[in-house]
Amino acid sequence: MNDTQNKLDAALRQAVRGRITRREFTQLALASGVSLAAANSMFTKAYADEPKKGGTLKIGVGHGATTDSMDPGTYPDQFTGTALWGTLSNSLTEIDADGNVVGDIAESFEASDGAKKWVFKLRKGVTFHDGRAVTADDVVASLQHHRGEDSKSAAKSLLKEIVTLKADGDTVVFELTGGNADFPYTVSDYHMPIMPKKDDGSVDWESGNRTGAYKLDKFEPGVKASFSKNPNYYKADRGWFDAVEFYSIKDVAARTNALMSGEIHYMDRCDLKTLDMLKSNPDITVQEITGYGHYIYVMNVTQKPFDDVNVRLAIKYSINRDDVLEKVFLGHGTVGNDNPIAPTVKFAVDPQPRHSYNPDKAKEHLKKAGLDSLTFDLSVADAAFSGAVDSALLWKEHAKACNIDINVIREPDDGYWDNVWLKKPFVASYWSGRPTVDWMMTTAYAADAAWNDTFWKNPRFNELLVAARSETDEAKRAAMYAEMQQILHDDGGLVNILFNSYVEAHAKNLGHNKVAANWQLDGMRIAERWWFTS
Amino acid sequence: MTAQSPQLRQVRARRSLWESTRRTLSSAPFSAWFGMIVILLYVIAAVFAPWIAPYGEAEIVGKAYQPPGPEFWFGTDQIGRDLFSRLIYGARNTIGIAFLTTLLSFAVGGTLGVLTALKRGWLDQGISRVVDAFLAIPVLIFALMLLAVFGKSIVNLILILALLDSTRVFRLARATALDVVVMDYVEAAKLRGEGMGWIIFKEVLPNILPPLITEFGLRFCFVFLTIASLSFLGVGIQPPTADWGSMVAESKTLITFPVRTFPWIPAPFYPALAIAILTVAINFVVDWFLHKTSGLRDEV
Amino acid sequence: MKSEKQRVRGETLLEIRGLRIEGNSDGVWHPIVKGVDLSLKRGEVLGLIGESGAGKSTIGLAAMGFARPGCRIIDGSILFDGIDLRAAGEEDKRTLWGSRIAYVAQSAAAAFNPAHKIIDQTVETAVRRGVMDRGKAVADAVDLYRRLQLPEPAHIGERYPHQVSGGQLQRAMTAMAMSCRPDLIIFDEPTTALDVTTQVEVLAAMRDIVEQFHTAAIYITHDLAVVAQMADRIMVLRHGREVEEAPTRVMLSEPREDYTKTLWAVRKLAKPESVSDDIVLSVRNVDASYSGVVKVLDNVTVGLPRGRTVAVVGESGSGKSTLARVITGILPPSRGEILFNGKPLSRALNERDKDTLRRIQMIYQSADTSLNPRQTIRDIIGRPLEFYQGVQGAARDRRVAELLDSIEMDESYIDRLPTELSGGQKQRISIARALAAEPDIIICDEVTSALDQIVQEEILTLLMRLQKDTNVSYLFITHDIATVRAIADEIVVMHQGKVVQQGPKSQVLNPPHPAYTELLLSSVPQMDPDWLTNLLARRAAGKAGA
Amino acid sequence: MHPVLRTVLQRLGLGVLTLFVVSVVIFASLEMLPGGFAEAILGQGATPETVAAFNREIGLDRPATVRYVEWIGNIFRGDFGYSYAGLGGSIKRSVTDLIAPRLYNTFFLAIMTAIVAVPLSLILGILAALYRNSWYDRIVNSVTLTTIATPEFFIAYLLMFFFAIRNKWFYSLSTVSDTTDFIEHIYRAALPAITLMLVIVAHMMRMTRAALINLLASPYMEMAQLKGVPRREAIIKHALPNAWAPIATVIAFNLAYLVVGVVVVEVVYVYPGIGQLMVDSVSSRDMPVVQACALIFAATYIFLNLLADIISIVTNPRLLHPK
Repeated sequence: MNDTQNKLDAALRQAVRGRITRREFTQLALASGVSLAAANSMFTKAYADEPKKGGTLKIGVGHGATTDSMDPGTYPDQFTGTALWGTLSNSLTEIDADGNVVGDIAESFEASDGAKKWVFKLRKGVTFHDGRAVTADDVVASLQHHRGEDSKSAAKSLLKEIVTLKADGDTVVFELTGGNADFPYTVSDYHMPIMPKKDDGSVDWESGNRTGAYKLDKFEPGVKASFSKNPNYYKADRGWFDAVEFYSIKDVAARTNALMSGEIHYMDRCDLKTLDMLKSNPDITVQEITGYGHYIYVMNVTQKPFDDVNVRLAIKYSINRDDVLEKVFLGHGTVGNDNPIAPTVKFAVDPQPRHSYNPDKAKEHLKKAGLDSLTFDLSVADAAFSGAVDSALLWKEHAKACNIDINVIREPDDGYWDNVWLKKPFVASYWSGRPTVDWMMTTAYAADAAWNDTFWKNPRFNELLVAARSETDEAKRAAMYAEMQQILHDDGGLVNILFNSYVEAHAKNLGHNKVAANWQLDGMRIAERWWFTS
Repeated sequence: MTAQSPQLRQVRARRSLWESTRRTLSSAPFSAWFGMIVILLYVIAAVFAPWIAPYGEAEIVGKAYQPPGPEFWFGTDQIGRDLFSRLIYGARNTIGIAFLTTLLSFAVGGTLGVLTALKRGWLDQGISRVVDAFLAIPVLIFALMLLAVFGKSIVNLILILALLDSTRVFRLARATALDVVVMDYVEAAKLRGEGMGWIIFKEVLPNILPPLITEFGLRFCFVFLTIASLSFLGVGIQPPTADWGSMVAESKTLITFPVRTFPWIPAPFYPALAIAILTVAINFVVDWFLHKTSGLRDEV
Repeated sequence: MKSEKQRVRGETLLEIRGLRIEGNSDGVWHPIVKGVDLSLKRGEVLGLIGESGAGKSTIGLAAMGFARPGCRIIDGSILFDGIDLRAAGEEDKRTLWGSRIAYVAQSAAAAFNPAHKIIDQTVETAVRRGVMDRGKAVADAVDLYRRLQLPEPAHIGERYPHQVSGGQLQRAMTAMAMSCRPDLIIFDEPTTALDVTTQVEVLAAMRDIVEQFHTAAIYITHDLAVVAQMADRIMVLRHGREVEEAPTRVMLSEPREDYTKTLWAVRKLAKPESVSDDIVLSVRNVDASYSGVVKVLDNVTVGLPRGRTVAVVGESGSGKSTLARVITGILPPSRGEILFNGKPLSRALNERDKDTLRRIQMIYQSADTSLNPRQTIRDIIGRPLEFYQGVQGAARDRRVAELLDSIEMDESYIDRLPTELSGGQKQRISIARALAAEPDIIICDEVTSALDQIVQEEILTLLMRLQKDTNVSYLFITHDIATVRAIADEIVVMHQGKVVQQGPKSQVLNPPHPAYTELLLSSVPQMDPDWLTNLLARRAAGKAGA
Repeated sequence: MHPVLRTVLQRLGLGVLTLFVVSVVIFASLEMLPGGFAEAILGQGATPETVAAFNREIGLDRPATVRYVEWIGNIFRGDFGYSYAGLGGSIKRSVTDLIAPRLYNTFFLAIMTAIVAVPLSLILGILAALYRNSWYDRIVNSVTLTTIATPEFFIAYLLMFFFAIRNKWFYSLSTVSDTTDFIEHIYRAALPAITLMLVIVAHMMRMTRAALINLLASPYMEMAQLKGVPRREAIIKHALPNAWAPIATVIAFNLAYLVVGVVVVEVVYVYPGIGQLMVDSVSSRDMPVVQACALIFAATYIFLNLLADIISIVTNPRLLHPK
């Protein structure tokens, strides 16, 4: 997406909303080197894309279980995420299509004291579906739900940096253990919708009375969730549909069929094998977004032989990522470079030298490590990410040329995350990614991170991490983050195969603006962002 | 029938084993012949897979979904493996696994069935209750759980399916054995003071073989259907091992794409066809076998 | 009676010429009936007699124009009342069957459909044919039941087949056959499955009803004495050919063919009795019961002398087979004891040691069920050898050959399966199996009753010879008095679990008898056409007298 | 006591025993499964604290035996307990509420299928026995064989392709809820029903045929023929009444299958049946739900077999009217 293009898009959006005239747009377009014909067609197309009210959006999601519950602390995946959060609820902030954090329930937010103190000013006139206005107390209660001894929330560790949070008029004030310039990102998480406070001080997560663009009509766990328009939603330009229905369709074939037979308008996680055939269907658009999610193999750097950085490098050079992408993922994704930060994330860099398949380098590093050949076990299961096993098998082939013998062990899918991940020395792992460098690094690569699955502790890296948090000067931060990514790339224990794409398909008659990359289904907020063009 | 002349008996008496088999075969109907030939071909394919198959089992030899041609007879699958080769190896794995499973289930279920039929009493009661319980639990889901518990290795798959199948075999073996254990020759053996082993394997088993063999044929087919369903639910035989059931499940999404996007038969149809044909073949043979062993003669 | 019958001879009803029938086994056709001529006049009863495999049933069915599955009529003509049954289509035949030609099967128990009441099955044809409406048909059936002396004729039809005895079923089936007053009835060994005492009643009933409605009948049996009572004419068949044909009396008084003569040779077979006090096995005051409720054996005491034969006689249900089970230990007695060679014998089978087991052997009624169809002769006879004496391999085979020789069978049979042998041969094999154990006692449970008479004779003589050679003792369980005469030294008469009478053969067989023995003995058909008539007369007189 | 009654009571007794064994087996295998409810729910997000918190709340921190005894105790009080999911909140999800709608759907589908399948297979079977070795027989045989021989989901997808995608006659999604009205429900469940029908008709039809043909050799069938009973009538009036027992058994088996064995079809058509529920609950280790499902399945199986036994008794005079 280059600059002019962005400008034009912006202008277009203005134009179709009538804020600028068609002529003005055309001139702008010509000025930026677009032919008149092109400009016109762009305009007409854009006009067709103009949001329209109405219709019932039906979405088929490949997740959802009968055990799903309204408790946002336990939202496990896209189904609960998109339906019960993105459609039903709002958090304090949200991530926009370009990956920037913007206010949602909070109108604005500002840091002080080296980003240790954060004040979020709540938006006026935001009401719950029952009409009650959202107060600071509600926000506090909602976040408290994830903290404390008995919290079962998956977001618990995200918020453990909070020392105090208190309501102050129409603002909520956070005191953090250390500075964190990205804190607003943290509270955009889908586990943290704002919910009404009960009299007993706890929060009412059961009723589904939230603030979102749609009200909950019916939630049948593992089957279906249906919503209807919230007439007094506070975002004027969001929430176009009259009703939205989510179906949990775990079988990808069934999902595809439902889309083709027109019973749903949108499906996530297309079957890559048959994508070409799906594309050939005239009424269906396939959209592919490179997200933050990445498929990695992580080694425990505290254990032999992985405690030797040269061994690690040899391993990193021993895999042909392009081949894996081509064969296992049929080209859907972007090859990784042992850097967990997706290119689309702010401050992302591409550390050099790129770790691409290079047997000679691999051997060279082995020699440096005082070895002429290397053998190790690699524990994998498709539970980590589908394709983990095949990728490992391919890698085994590649590595042979590097005198590296990988002994691929297939682990059971069930309980993979409990019995293998963080337990076996070298395992397959998956990160759905985080919208900021800090968040990602804090979650998985900081020395004290709860999920430091490489057991990697790098002093320099950690001090940079802390420093960068409180650093408010963008340029300086950029530099720090660049260095951190470089260190991790050179020294870390992760082998990042690729950033996976969200491959999703939808009926041609759905309209939308730029699609967000932070989560599937347009950042999980498809219901309020998309519309029917006809 | 009282009407059977001594001559007739003489002829039968003088007939050698080979001749009688030849006669039996010559009297076999077309369907039975068809069945036997098909089975034979499958077995050959299974045994000599590595020599017959042009490419390796998991070898990626081309682009995905190449149409059939001189190079790839049945085309290639989703990641460019030769379908024909996979089918051949599939025969080996599928039939091999199904055979082992069925054999095991019959060894266990059959023996127990006859034993309980002979012994009756508390042993019978106990085993029957457990078997009832196992029968009352949905096979698929139970298999799912057990596979999750013990891990999805092929060995476990065989053991678990065999265990679950053996309950049904037990039922049949016991029922049929009950008719045999009342025979005088069993009593004679008891009077002689024979041990259980002899009575089960020498006196009873040979006489309940026909129904058991029939059941064997059918169970055998059900095994790979079960495996197919398990693969469909994500725990069957794991890739890249070629097994018809899993092959169908793997490329299931292709089934529902309009055939026009394929100028050839969609990939999943080959293994499905392979399964179907074999099952039909086995059933033809079994039907004929049943017909021969049952007293019934068709009007001539 | 017969004399009256002479008069009612009418025109020919059934005419069979040059009948040839083939049977199929494993896709090969073998001749079963090889050109038989036969003709039958209205109201006449023809007796077909011959051993099993003579093709008599096949001919009987062919007389209806019917061939069993696996059989086919290849040549000859069958004219029933002018209708060519070979040319007739299925439909035409079907209209004849049941209404004009009826069939009475050997085992009524099997031939009645277990799922329907007797009355429904009796009237089925009559109602379908529209001979009469159901009400009339039922009334008529009840009348037939009465004529056939069925108990409570008005209600017996309401029962299901399994609820009435074999003899009653056999008569009910006769009623069924009569329901449309057919011109011809085929009786296919109708009394073979019955006890002698029951047989008498059934025979009488059938004979009378046939006479009353003056129906022609073909009466198929292997028992000359029986057919003598029923038939006006007798045709002897062998291997699908006619041996000879003659009016009953002629046939009985001066049979021409040797084969016919041999047919009642068995009757002549008689062993001089010899008593002995050397008791090898003695059963003392034994009670036994299955459920523990009903006593099947009630205070039974029997002694078996060494090298002698004790015959246990009684009808089915008399407990004679139970006695065998008690002695072999399969059914432990609830009271009393059994002494074997003077020493008490353990009650239960599993408590007896190998040697004891060896010394007591058993031969069963039906060789079909007592020989494992999946084992070769070598294994069947060889097993006891290796099991008891531990004889192995070549030695064993040699011994098996000897045994085969001793039962007068060629050793070429050694690799045959039982299914490849004739009934007599099978029974010989079971004898050899028993002998292989070199026992002191052999219990013979109805060993000859399933066999043809000639074969019976062979087996009995064999047994007697073996007894001479090995000095083995037989406990011979049978219901057939002729057999008893042939083989026994002593006789035990049993009835309802009790011993009615026992003693040396001469004493038991000769009057005075206890009532039951009398009944039993008198019920045995004699080679005299008037036997049945006279017997009934005597009994009637007896009743009147009493 | 009348034999039917005796059998019923006896079987019911055994049934209860069986149910008990089933519950033990299921519980044991659940205990053996790696990971627990918390891990299953939180997946990668599980941290020791959160897992601990979960287990405290659900009571998984107590020994298995204690939990089992407690559970079975509640069962005898008719209380199936609550799903582990959402236990924390004020709205607990009782297992009965969770299962009831699913069970309804499952039975709906099963009954809908059976109503067509059972008579159909009987008729086909009888005809096949009547005209055995005719062309009709051969064709029906081969067709049914192929349907047996094809994986269910394969049939399902084919039907879906032809009747929902190529021609949009039916829905490919059979998602129904308690708000769906009866007719709609039938329409939605049509494809799954047809799929199942194809699978079970084959079995039942073949058994009917076999059972009848077995009887053709029996003497009373020959007798019927010699009494001049036409072939068709002989088979229906004389053979069929004696064939009910085996037929009933196989029908019972297949009907049970309709309830317990349809998870694959449910997945393909996204039909919210109880099989799906059980699979989900197994993968999330939701013990109370799994147990309840298992018991329901077992009970169905037992009940249907009992029914089959009763049928074979009442159709057999020997048992119905003992001497």
